Parts: sequence; C-alpha cells; structure tokens
Amino acid sequence: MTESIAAVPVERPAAAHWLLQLRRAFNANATSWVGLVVFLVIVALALLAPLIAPYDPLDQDIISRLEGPSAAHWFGTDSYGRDTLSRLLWGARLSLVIGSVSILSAMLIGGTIGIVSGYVGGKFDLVVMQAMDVLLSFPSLIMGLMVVAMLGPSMGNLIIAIALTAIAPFARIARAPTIAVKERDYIEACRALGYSDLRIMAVHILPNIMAEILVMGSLWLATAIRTEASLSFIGLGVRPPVATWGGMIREGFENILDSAWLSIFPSLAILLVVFSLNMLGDGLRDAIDPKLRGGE
Amino acid sequence: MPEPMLEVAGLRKFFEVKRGFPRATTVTVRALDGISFTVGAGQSFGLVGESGCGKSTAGRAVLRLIEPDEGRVAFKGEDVLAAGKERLRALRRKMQIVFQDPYASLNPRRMIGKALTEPMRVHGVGAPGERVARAELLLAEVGLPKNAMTRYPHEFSGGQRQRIGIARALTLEPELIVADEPVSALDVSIQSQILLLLQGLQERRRLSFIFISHDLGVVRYFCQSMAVMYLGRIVETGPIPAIFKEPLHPYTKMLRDASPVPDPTRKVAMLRIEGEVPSAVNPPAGCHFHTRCPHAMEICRKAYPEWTPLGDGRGVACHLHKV
Amino acid sequence: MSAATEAPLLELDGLVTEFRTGGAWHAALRGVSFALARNETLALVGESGCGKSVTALSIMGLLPPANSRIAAGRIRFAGRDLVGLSEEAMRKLRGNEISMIFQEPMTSLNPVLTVGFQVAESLRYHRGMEGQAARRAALELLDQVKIPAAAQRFDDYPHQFSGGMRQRVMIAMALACRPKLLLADEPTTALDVTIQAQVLALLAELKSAYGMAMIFITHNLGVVASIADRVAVMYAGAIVETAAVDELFARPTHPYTEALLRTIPRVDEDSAGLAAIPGQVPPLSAMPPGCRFAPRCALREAECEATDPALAPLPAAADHRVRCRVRAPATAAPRHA
Amino acid sequence: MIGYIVKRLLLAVPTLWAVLTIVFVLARVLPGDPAQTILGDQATQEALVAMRHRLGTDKPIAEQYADFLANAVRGRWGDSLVTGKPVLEEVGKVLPYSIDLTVSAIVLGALIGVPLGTWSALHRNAAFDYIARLGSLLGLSFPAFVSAIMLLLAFAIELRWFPVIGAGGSGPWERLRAITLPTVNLGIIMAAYVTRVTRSSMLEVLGEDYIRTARAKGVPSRVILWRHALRNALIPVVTVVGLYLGILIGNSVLTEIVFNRSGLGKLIVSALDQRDYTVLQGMMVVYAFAIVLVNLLTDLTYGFIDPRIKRQ
Repeated sequence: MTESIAAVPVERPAAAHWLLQLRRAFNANATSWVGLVVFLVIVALALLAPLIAPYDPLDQDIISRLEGPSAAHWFGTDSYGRDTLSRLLWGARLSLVIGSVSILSAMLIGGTIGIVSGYVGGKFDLVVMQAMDVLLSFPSLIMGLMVVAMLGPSMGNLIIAIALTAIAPFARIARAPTIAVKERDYIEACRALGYSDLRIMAVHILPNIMAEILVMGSLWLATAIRTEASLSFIGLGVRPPVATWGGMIREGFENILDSAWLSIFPSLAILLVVFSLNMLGDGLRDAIDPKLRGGE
Repeated sequence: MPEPMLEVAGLRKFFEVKRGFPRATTVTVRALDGISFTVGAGQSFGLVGESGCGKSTAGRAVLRLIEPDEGRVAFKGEDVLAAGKERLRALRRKMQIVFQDPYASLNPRRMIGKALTEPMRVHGVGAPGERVARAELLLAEVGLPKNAMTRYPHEFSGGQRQRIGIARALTLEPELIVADEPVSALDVSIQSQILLLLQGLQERRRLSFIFISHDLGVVRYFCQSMAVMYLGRIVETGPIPAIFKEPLHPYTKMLRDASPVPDPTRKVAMLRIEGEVPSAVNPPAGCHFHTRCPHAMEICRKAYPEWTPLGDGRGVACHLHKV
Repeated sequence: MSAATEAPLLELDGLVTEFRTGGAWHAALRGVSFALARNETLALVGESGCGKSVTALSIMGLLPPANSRIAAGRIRFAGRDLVGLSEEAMRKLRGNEISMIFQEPMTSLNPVLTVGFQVAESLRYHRGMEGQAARRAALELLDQVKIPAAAQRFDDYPHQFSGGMRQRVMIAMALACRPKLLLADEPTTALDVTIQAQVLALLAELKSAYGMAMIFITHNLGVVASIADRVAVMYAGAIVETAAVDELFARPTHPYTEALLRTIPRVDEDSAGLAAIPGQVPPLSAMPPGCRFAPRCALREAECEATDPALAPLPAAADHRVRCRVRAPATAAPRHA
Repeated sequence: MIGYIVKRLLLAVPTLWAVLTIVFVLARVLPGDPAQTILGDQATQEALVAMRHRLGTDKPIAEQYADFLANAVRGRWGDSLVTGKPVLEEVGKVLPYSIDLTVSAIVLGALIGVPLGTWSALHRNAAFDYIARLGSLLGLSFPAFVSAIMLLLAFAIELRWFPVIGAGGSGPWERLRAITLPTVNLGIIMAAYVTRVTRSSMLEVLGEDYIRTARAKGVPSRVILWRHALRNALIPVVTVVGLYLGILIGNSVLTEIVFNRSGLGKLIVSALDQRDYTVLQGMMVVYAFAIVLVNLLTDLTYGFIDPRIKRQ
C-alpha cells in the first residue's frame, strides 16, 4: 500500500484504559468530585481518630452524663458520660472497615461468578443465576439479620453477613456487561485467534467492565455502611461498649424524649458518609453508562 | 480448478429459540440446512444472500466459532470439525476472520500494538522484539503508520479500524480468511480503499477468501466464484462471469436485477411481487422460494428441488433446471 | 411540464446549520441552496457526515435545540420562510404539508402502540378525524402501501412486522395527510435489495399518484440513478455538484463525483479498474480552508487549498452546476468565507 | 393467561424449595436448643427429652428435613416456642399491618417519583433537574431508621401531629394517623428510587427514533409525552419497583421498630431475641414467598405494558 496516513484524527474522546475512563468520568461530573472529597475527609478523620479524638471513646464519666453540646464536649455525652464526638470518630473506623472489606469480598466473589457465568452461558449460566435468584429472594436486611443471629455479632461475622447480601447483586452487576461485551466481534476475534477462555475473560472482558464494577462498588459501599448501621441499630452490631454509629443511635433513641442530640449526631454522620458515596458513584455511573452517553 | 483449500459438505446448524408470552414455544431456526461448497487455493469465494439467509452463520460454522450440528469441513484435507483442542488451536492460525463492524471488532481498552502482538505471544511466535517489528510491518502493509502501535481504537476512523482488523487477522500468517461483510459498514469512498487493500493482500500472500456479502457488485468485483443462499440453503453456485451472465435460479436473477446500478438508463427492476418475506424459522414447504418466485409451478410447492450439478463448477437447486 | 416556470415548492437559500461540540459552534451546512419544483424528486447524495440528513432535519425543524441552530439562510416552503417559525406553526406543517421517513424502520415505530393507531394519528391531529372515520382512512392508507391483509393487521404491533413492512407503515403514516413534500432519509438503506426494489417502486408510484415533491437522501448512487429527477452531490456540508440525473451520470464533473462513481463495483459489468479516494472526510471541527475536497483531490492546485470556490454553472449546461475552480474555471471567482 | 400464571408458579417451586432448605439449615445451626429455650434453664433432663420428642428435634436430621418440607407445604409451620400459638396465626395477626404499610408506601413512592422523574427529565440540566437529582440522591442515602427518627422527632415529638407509638386504636382515623408517618418514611425513600429510574429511562426514551417520528408527524408535545414516551419509560420503572421490594421489606423492619408499630418486622426482631426458631422459619418462608409473588406480578405487568412480550 503506497498510501500513507499521516494524521490520525480523533473522532470522539473515549477513554482507553479503565483508569482513564474513571478519571474522565470524574471530570465530566462535579458531584463525583464533591462526593470523593467529602468521603476522603471522612476516611482521613477515621484514620486519625486515635490522634484527634478528644477523649477515649470508652471512658465513662458518671458526673457529666447526658450533657448537651458544650465547649468540652462538642457533640455532648451519652448516658455513661462518654464523649459523643470521640465515639463518632472511632465508630467511623468500624463502619468503614466493615463496609469496605465486605464489599471488596463481595465484588471479588460475586464479580467472578458473574463474569464466568455470563461468559460460559447456556445451562451453566441458567443454574448459577437461579442460585443467585434464591439468594436475592431473601430481603438483604433479613438475610443479614439471620446470618448475624446465627454466627453471633462480631466484626468478622458482620463482614460475612453483609458480604453475603452483596454477592448476588455483584454477580448480576458483572454478568450483564459481560454478556453485552461477549457479543461484540472482538471477543469472537479472540476466539478465532485461539485465545484461552481464561485469557479472554481476564484480559479482554474484565478491563471493559472494570469501571462499571468499581462504580457500582462505591454505591454498594454506601449500602453496606447503611446495612451495618441498621444491624447495629437493631442490636446485632459489634457488641457494646465498642462505639458503632448504629449502636449510638440505638442508645440515643432510648433517650429520645430528653436527649435528642444523642441520636442526631450519629444519624448525620451516617447520612454524610452514605450521601458522599452516593454522590461519588452516581455521578460516575451517569458518565460511564453507555445508554446515556451514546455507544462505545 | 485449483486444488481445494476448503471443502464444506452438508453443513447444518439449527438454533432453538424460545418465543412468546404468556406461553413460550420453542421454535427451530434452520440457519444452515445442509450447505456444501468448495474454496480453491488462492481463490475468493463469495457467499451471497439477504439478511437471515445464514451466510454469516456459515462463515462462523466453518471456523467453529459456532459449532455446527452436522456436516464436514475439511481444511487442506484435515477434518476441522473433528479436531481436538490442540489441533483446533493450530488450525486457527491458518483460518482467520475479518468482521463487518469496525467499531465492534477492536477491544476499546487495548492498544493497537498489544492487539497485534498478542496473537503471536499466545501462539509462541517469535521473540518479543520480533513481534513488535512484525506488527509494525503489518501496519505498514495495511497502510497505517508505525505510531498507530501506541494508540487506542477510538483514535481511528472506521476505515482505519477496518485496516487494523485486517492486520490482526494476518498476524498468524493465515491461508484462509473469512471476510464477513468487510466493507458493508463503510462509506463508499472507504469501501473501495478496503477492497483494493484486500485484493493486494490476496495477490501478494496467495490468500483464500470466503467473502460474505449482500452486495452483488462487491462480490462480482472481488470473487472468482460464488454461492447464493436463501433461507439456510445454497440455491445456486458457480463461477462469477457465468452466474452474472446467465443466472439460472430465479432468486439469483431477482437479486441481480434488484441491485441498483449507477446508470439512469438501467433503473432497478421494480418488483411487482409483494408480501412478507418468509424467515428461516418456518420456511415454506417445497422450494423455500416458491412464495416469491415468478415461475413457481405446482411441484415447487411440494418438493424441495434436488441439487443439479451442471458442469464447469455450476450447480442449481431449481425445478426449472432439472437434468 | 410547466413545473419549470412555476414558483418552486421549496427553496433553500444559503442555509447554514451549526452544531455545538466541545463548546464551539461548527457549521454542518455551509450555505446550502437549491430549489425544488412540485412533483420533482431531488436526490441528496453523499457520504456520512456530508450534511444530507442535517438538511432534511433543518427543513423539518427537528434539529435538537440544545446543541444545534440555523445560523443563516432561508427555507422558503410554499411561499413561507420556515426559519424562525414558531414550534406550533411548524408542528402544524409537519406530517401535514411536509412529511419525513427515516432510515431505521425497526426503531422508528413506537413499540407499545398499534400500527393502525400510529397511522391514524396524523389524521387525528391535522384533520381532526376520530374513531371510525380515522380508522377507515388509516386502513385505506395501509392498503395503498400494499400491506397484505391490512384489516387484520391494523391492530398489530410493530414488532410483528418485518423491516420492509414497517417501512411501508412509515410511508403510510407520512402520506396520511397528502403532504406536498416528502423527505425520505435513506429509507431503503436498512433493507435487503429485493425489498429495497419494492419500496423504491412503491415510493415512485405513490409520488406520482399524490403529486408530491420528494427529497430522497441516500449514499447509494445506484438508488439515485433509479429514483431521482435531479441530483445534488454533497461533500463536507455543501453541494459540490448538481444536475439533472441523466446529465450528472453522463458527465460527472466535480472531481469528487467523478471519483465516487469510479469507486463503485458494478453489478452489471466487470469493473476493471476500481479507484479509491485517498484519505477520509475531514471532521466538522477540522475543516481545511479553501476547497474542502482539495486534500483528497487528484486535480488539486495550490490555489484550491486557499480559496473556497462557489457553485457555478457549466458553460455548456446552465442547469449543471459545479463547485470547483479547476473544472468550472470560468466562473470561479475568488470568494473568501 | 391463567395457564401462564400456573406455569410461572410452578417455575417458582424450585426457588421455594431452595429457600425452605436454606431456612431449615439456618434454623438447625442457630445456636441454642429449642427445647431448652422453651423450658428455661431449670428444666430437668427428662422434661428436655420429652420436649425434644414433642418438637421432633430428636429424630434423625433427614427425617426432620422431610417432615419440615411436608409441613411447610401444608401450612403447618408449628407453634411458636414462646407463645405456644401456631406460627401461621402469629404471622397472620401482624401480616395485614405490614401489607397496609408496604402497599401505601409503594403507592406514595410511585405517585411522587414518576411525575418528579418525568419533570426532571424534561428539564434536563435545568435548576429543577439538579435539585431533583440531588434531593433524590439524598433521599436514598437515608438509612430508614435515621429518617424515621427524624420524622418522629419533628412531627410526633415536637409538633405532636401524630402519635409517638403504635399502629393506633380501632377507628379508621386513628389508624390513618398511625400509618401516616411510617408511610411517609418508606414512601419518600422509595420515591427517591423511582424518581431516578423514571428520569434516566425517560431521557433514554425521549432520544428514541420513534419519538422523532411522532414529532415528524406533528403530534403535539403533550401527547408525545403521555402517550408515546411515558408508557415506554415505565417499563424499567416496574423492574425497579419489583427489585425494590427487598429493600422495602428491610426498611419496614426498621420503620416498625422506630414507630413501635406491629408488623412482620417487629415480629422477626422479637423472634430473633427470643430464639423462637419456628416463627423465624415461618417468616423466612413468608418473605421468600412475597418476593416470588412480586416477581410474578412484575412479569405480568410487563406483559400489559409491553406488547412485544404479550404476543408473538
């Protein structure tokens, strides 16, 4: 061929690597930035809790119990006279650890199930998805409730319980785009070139659905933190006296008629974390969703 | 006739599809209903027909991208359908595919250089340095600059992507390429660029092609012989000049006369035959084409016409042409 | 025919339509002008991105308002300028005096409404027809576009029809109010050739029966030869050549038209030398100065890359106009955009 | 249609069987001996053996499993270990409260969410759209017990418009007053979901070719919205309402606790507290059944909205 093509015109800015795809999604959406910054601030506060918490979260002070917000106790004290702010900071660590570990495991397990099931297809897919449907036919909070009740309330068990509720959703989240990608010609080209199934799934399908899974991960992290708080509120969280947000709200709720702030501050904390994660994930999802963007 | 590169005999593929609400019924799509053809070495064989006739399924069944139910595919005498995993991998180096849609045929998250060296890596061809050099040579061969290696697919136009797709198919030095409507998605001026490119490659590399297309003009230009498919079966086959000069099957003639020609003195035959086109789900009894055939006879409604070889590589399945 | 002496039904004058991409406005149409007589079929032909669909959507007033605008020019239809007409006034024209059919029959019909209902709808909003009267009229239309057993299929949904049949439904819908002008945007591109031939026949037949003018948009020069009275070849947002259909195919004069005709492998004869046009259509945001085709043109001269020529009549045939300073040099007065 | 429903219900049998099996396994691994739970710590060995015999927990596990399945199918879910009343009766007593609450929450959620989402889509990127998007995002960020506590604080404790606890007295007015805050709590969270789905689905539909066709026909934009767009846009909304039921059930547990309203949620929490495993079993089956039923309803709704599914 004598003809040479000197300039390669760029048709449409589409991100190539999934990391670039995510970065571009961020730039397309101011709310994701706000969400990310707020979330990172919360993470930093949680990490620094041992340094910045004004009091030990477990220190009881019978003299100053159920005090309202003051200069000494910005967010007041609970019925044992413990400092609410310190308990909030320490509680954040717990919520974030339980949420992220459980969602990462669910992402790994559910994602793998979804990719393999979608890629293999046929009867295998049918059976696997039927099994996922069985898991999904338990309302997630109820399932968490049962599992924690069965295993006993500890941090590890909470992680297991929450991960279990998220595996089936992640299997579905990963399966749908896998099936869409599988239909594309370049996967057929891979097969025609004699690539192994494992290579096709890991090298050719995964990078194409990675951004989508991570974005859904941030939204599910929000759900996981909410679920952990809900379980603690019901009384199935990490056992007292450890500070958990849900548990703090539960204690506050018992004194709601006279000390409303006790439940209000942890409530706002949960709301802030969940809202920031939702802002982060939702904006990214809009930017990544091919339906709203118009094709690859 | 040169020695055959590929022989296909009695290839069959039925799909089961569930349809309907509230009560789903299973219907059988007779995508390939026993087709046979031969591709000579260094030849281009056109597979022609309208949407749903099974031509793409045929191309994929030959490569076992779709497993056929029945039939025989022999590549240089070797049985493709009987090949085990390892043999099949070896055969894949010899038989490749080029796709219609240049926007779907490249992995958007994979750099062109990776896409071109990966097949060699998987098949253990050459040292890493050599692979890059060979990929660059391939790019030059399809008319793209070296710097394309470090770019991603979205940085290229449709025509350029099609060139990359062709380069990828060439990485393993195949002898047969299934080209599935390789120019249909392209603009007219780009179409001819790609056709010329393929033609040059064929001459230089002595490639054989199964060229799948709905465009008779393109097939006439590119191929030496062709088969016309209708609802999962081949209705006519033969050398290009003979078929275009005198199509024997009424469907071939209809296709030819309906294809528009850039000449106002030869307007397309305005077909008077109306009505729904039958589908491969439920092909009409007898000759599948009888519902639209201007020459339909009583027998056409009852019996599917037998395949009639006519010499010179021609053959037809039509009651009008019984020997 | 007295069509030539009558006032044209549609007249585009220097139409400039712009799209906004990346914060800047880019012209998708750069001064498109043509006139269309009653009963005439004009084929707009060109490759993707040349502006042929944008022309039709500009006439219909169906451009997406968020990122497009008509920046200059006039669209005179039956004595009225459509540019700047209110949305309500345009709505009363659409489907009534000007109709349009689209390329994708599979997605152009509403999947949750019956075919009969969708055909009757134009009658309802433009003719005030309701109930049985609308049903009867719509049924008659479905008969006219030769839908077999139309009465039984009236209450069927689009997914129960094949592509060709859906395109017939689209045609019935477009013709319901006997429009004066039909815009057909690649109406046969998605169809198989034998179905394409049927639909082309139907369009030609209905056009003369209804006495409409038609703008037929296509990239297929073969289809143009079959259906058009007159042809306008578009490239990069402008008409580069226009002539009567016989004249254009007999004497293609613009280097683009000429090259395009030589890129088509023909069904009816052996194509000895297929030619390729090198390079590709430039994107909207990076149009070359001067003649837009110059970078790909075999006849390119230095001056071509500096000056954008105007559409000028050939000395031999006044009705054959070409935008090329090499091929139509006599009138190639320099004009800077 | 009836044939289809029967077939769909038959298809749900394997799901229900799997659910029952999981429930059985869970109940057996739950810590604590049911006999001990019933008789208390001071029970004699003889009494325990007798009780185990009565409960059937002394039989081989396979036999227990078979009994369990057979009884579950016949609606004999045993007696509550705490109250001694049949589980079916215990569940039946509170079920109407939960159904009342769930249905009214769904209705409220759809009534707010669909118009809000549609309006938001029509004014894409306008101020209203941003507010609606951010507002709905905030709405679905609320853990149901947090929003419930805030509603309780504001409207029951501060303003005293509504009772602080309970499902109310006997009169319809009292019942309405008692259900209002829980409904608002669940309905608003649901409305947030519905708004978002309606918006994105509406945006997608408005970009479809057939909407352009309708405009090209000269159909007034009001008619395009209601007749051409909305019905298509509602198809994904139905899916979300179906999927949302799982979340709704969880949220209603939390809501019932905060408002101290009787219902399945309160029942399951107290059953967990007291290790009343027969009640737990029964409730798991009820929940699973509800979800299977709603999936069926969702599918049937598709059939009515989308003719592509209805006929072939």
